[in-house]
Amino acid sequence: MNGMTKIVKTIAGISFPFIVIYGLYVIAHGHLTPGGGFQGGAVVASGLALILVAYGSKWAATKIKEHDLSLLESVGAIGFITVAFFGILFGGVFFSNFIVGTDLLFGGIPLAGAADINTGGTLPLMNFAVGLKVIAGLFGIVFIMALAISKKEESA
Amino acid sequence: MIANIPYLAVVGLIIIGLSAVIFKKNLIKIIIGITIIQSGVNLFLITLGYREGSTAPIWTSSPGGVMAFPVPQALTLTSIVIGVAVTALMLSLVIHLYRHHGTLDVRKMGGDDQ
Amino acid sequence: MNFLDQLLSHAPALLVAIPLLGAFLTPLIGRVNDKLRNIFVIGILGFTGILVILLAQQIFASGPITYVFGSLDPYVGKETVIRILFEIDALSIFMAMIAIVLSFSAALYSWAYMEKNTGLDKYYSLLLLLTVGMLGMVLTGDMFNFFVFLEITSIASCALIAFYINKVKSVEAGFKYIVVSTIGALFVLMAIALLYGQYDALNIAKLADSITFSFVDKIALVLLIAALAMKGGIVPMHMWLPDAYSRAPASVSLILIGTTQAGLYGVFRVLFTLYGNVITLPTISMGWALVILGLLTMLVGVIMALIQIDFKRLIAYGAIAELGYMFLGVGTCLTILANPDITLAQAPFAFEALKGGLFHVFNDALDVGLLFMVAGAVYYATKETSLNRLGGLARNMKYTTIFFIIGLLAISGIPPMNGFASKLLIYESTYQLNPILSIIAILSSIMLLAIFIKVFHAAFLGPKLPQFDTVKEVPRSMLLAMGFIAAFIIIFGLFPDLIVNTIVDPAANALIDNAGYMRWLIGG
Amino acid sequence: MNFMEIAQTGITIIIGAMALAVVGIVVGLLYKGIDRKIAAHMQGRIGPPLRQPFLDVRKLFVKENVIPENAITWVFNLAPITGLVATITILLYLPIGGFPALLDGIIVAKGDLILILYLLMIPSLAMVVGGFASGSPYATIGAQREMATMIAYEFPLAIIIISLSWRLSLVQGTTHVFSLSTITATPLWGIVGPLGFIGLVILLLTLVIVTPAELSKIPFDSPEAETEIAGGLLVEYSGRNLAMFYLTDGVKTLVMGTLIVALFFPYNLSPLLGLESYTAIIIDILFFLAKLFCVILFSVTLIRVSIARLKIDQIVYTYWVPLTLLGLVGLICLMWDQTIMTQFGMQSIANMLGLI
Repeated sequence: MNGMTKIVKTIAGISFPFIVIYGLYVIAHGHLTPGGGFQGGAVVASGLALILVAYGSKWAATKIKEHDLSLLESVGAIGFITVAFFGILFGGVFFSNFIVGTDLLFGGIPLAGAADINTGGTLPLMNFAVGLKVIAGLFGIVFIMALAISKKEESA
Repeated sequence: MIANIPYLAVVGLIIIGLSAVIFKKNLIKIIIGITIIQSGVNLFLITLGYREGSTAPIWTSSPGGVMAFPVPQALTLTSIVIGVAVTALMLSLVIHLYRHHGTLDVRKMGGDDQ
Repeated sequence: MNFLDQLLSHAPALLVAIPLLGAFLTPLIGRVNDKLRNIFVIGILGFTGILVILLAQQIFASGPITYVFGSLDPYVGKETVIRILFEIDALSIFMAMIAIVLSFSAALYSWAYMEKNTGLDKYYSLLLLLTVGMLGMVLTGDMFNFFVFLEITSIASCALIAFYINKVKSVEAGFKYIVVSTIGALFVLMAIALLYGQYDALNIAKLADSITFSFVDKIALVLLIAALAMKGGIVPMHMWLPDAYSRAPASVSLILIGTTQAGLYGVFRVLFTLYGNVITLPTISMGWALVILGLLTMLVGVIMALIQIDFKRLIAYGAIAELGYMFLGVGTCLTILANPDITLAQAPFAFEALKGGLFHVFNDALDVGLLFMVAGAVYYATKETSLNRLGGLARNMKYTTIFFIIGLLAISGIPPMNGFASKLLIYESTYQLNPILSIIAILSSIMLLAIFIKVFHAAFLGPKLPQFDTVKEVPRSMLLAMGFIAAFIIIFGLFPDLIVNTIVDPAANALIDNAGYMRWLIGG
Repeated sequence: MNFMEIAQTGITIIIGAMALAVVGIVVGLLYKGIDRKIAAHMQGRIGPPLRQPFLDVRKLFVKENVIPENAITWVFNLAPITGLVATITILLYLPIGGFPALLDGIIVAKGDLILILYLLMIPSLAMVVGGFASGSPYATIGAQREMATMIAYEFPLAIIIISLSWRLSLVQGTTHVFSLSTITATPLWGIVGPLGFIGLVILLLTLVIVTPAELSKIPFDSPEAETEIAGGLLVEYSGRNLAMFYLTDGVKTLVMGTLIVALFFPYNLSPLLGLESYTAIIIDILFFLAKLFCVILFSVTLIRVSIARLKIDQIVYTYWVPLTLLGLVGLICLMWDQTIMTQFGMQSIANMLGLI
């Protein structure tokens, strides 16, 4: 799949940072507002997909490799499950939210009426892990499908 | 009556989806049918958790008053995530089938195998 | 508290968490070395197996365990139960044993069987994910969680069925499977939503406590049973099963047996536990429905197996026929349980039937699993699955032939193999419900024998074929995996009483002991 | 059970098994001789002497054991010994001569009838596998026919066994209804009503007709069919292997006869005559041998002399349709006997029919 016209490329280039920032915002505020790792990750991945479509899969294939994405995905998943395992070590139960109520980052206890980012305990950490996994996973799916289609075009 | 409209929509969506799965011969349309059923079920879950005049279930920024049930929303989100994975998987299989047969029509995918 | 106690107290979570962690670590380790990755996967599954055995010991000794995720207390406030929890009774751990035995031997078998394929990192990841899904399905105590694990199983097994991505038939089988199982899973979700909407709970025990068998509950019951029986491959909904089993790699077919049985577990759990309190209300119709579905499954499986010429497809239909026995046994028990005029104590045969049905779940997994591995070995050695073109392999593949004979005797219920032990329990109890049931069961078992003798003749005996002159015995890891399962078969066959008393009896008791399952609700 | 007891039980089983094997082989061969003699007389011949089967076996054992080039050696040699061992194993579960079975209460406490049903298949199975393994087309055809016959006759056999046990389970106070010791202890003839009696006769008739097929005797011997496929299954077998099949056949005849006796005629003469100790044992054994003789005479010898061989499709038809129906009629008679007779009693039926 080749890239599209210059207009599309430019517009995609301009809007891409905004999409990514918005997606990262959704991930980071997952424990405060609607959204979270999956939703934010999907937003970021769609931004990446926009670039992919605009610049073409051939160009993208020079920039990124398939197994890098799967590595990233694995890292996200391992991060998620490691946080859950830390629950056993520090909180006594799998998935236990051991950070809430401590002085660590995100350790604050939420109060009604005031959105405080420094709350949520392990939830933001898990959101980051899931976000990473979803970004890599969803973009990976789109990327591989695009590669598959471009191979088809070549052979045809 | 007006409160029942979402449920009617659920039934409608599921029936549309099922009939697409059963009667359509195009693989992509079958997948679309499945996603329509999925939407129907998700809509059902969301509707279950809604209370009249309620706000989004975010404790820290609630203006007060009733909130919708958060659990069905969480369930719906999970089900959407699963739906994405399933759809992606089905589409990737369809890509392979298309590459082999050159068509998406199940009637034209003749079996040469025993 | 020493390390072992610590380990054991977290075992319910670890059973799912460790294979999950392993699944994500596998691609990373696969980058280092292929052999290391194989050892890692086998090690992970072996460790999980040890955990299952340790946990089983504890459960058989002291009753069901609940493990709450994220907190020590399942309650939020006084009434609400929204936390995810694992509720493990003897039946769950019984099914978990089956799942882990199958996955472990599949991993062992894959070492040599899949060696020449590419994309093995993904293969092993999916294998572990599938194990996670099966274990999660049987261990969970939460309906929605059950749905999630059901979907994990569907997705992983679909990807594994279509693993030979360049073979179009595999892809078609995978597509068929995913379409059918997704619609089934959506039915399950719909039923869960219906139940949740009425009782404001997702926990199985909590739901079972408050269920009233309203009209909506009936709809939910039908949706659940239809969807889960479909996952289990019961006859009117069995069309995906032969394709999936025969097109997947042999090691995957082995685990797929575990997935179908996790579906059957769902059926049993829904009927006996979720609707356990109202089991007398639907009169005897549900039990008879199971019995008739069982008979139908047996007959259709056997008759379709008769006309197959593809080795693995034939075994797949044989597996369908075997599924009927489980439904027959369990259905007989349900018929008596649901009959308000007879108590279980007055009809001891019902409990025997239940034990037979559950024991057969394990035996079927072993027998059909062994046969699939043999079919895989034949394919590995000859690159051929059509029975019309095979022949005379007993000369070159002695061990495989012996394993096939063991599997053949076991699946058709010939003493002294394990299939006989469980089928005997079924024959000797179902005849009291109606003599015809046992007669049909015996008949289809004998038909199975004839079918597999035919296969034995076609594949292993008969004249020497020139194209198979150079065929060699399969590598050691495959023989080891087959021997592992065959050892189980023979041990179960020689000491059936031991197995029934230590494993099956607690599982059957747990299935009908509804109050025991819900004990934690009232705090005890 | 301590170690000594286990050892004692073990030794009892081993010695008993060996003794039973010898007895089974001797009696089996003896009845083969009798069978041949009677058949010869019925055809107006003198026939071989009674010890002829023993001579045959002795001769076969000293002959060379030829293995065809096409055969799969290890399967080919394994089949005869498996068949013989399985047949002798059945003897351990059967009450021979009015005594309880050797393994009663030691290994399997219950359910041995279905075990016997399955064990009976193993000799046929061994023959089938041996036939397939010998690589000869005649043997292959014979093996296929044997498979078809086997499936065909198992259905009526299963009906008979399930019906008897089902009826027995309705009798008050019986447990382990599949156990042969229970069946011999409570003969059904005296328990059932008139309709049930008819049912039992029908079931007995069915079992008598199943027996020649189980033993592959004329008219159901198309798997062997000397005239068309030259001995079929056994065509490639010779020497020791053939002798073992020969012995298997003899023991199996004994097994089937004993099974019929145990299921339908489990009576002993000694309680009737008031005998005790050794005389009772001797009388019981003689009476058992006499019963066995009658059963074998009617179910094997008479049938095989008087009827010509059926074709394989006729055999399958015979068992699948008429005999299955006959068995089901017997079952229905037993069932109706239970419901009609207990609900209405003889009196009301006679009223219904207008006899009174």
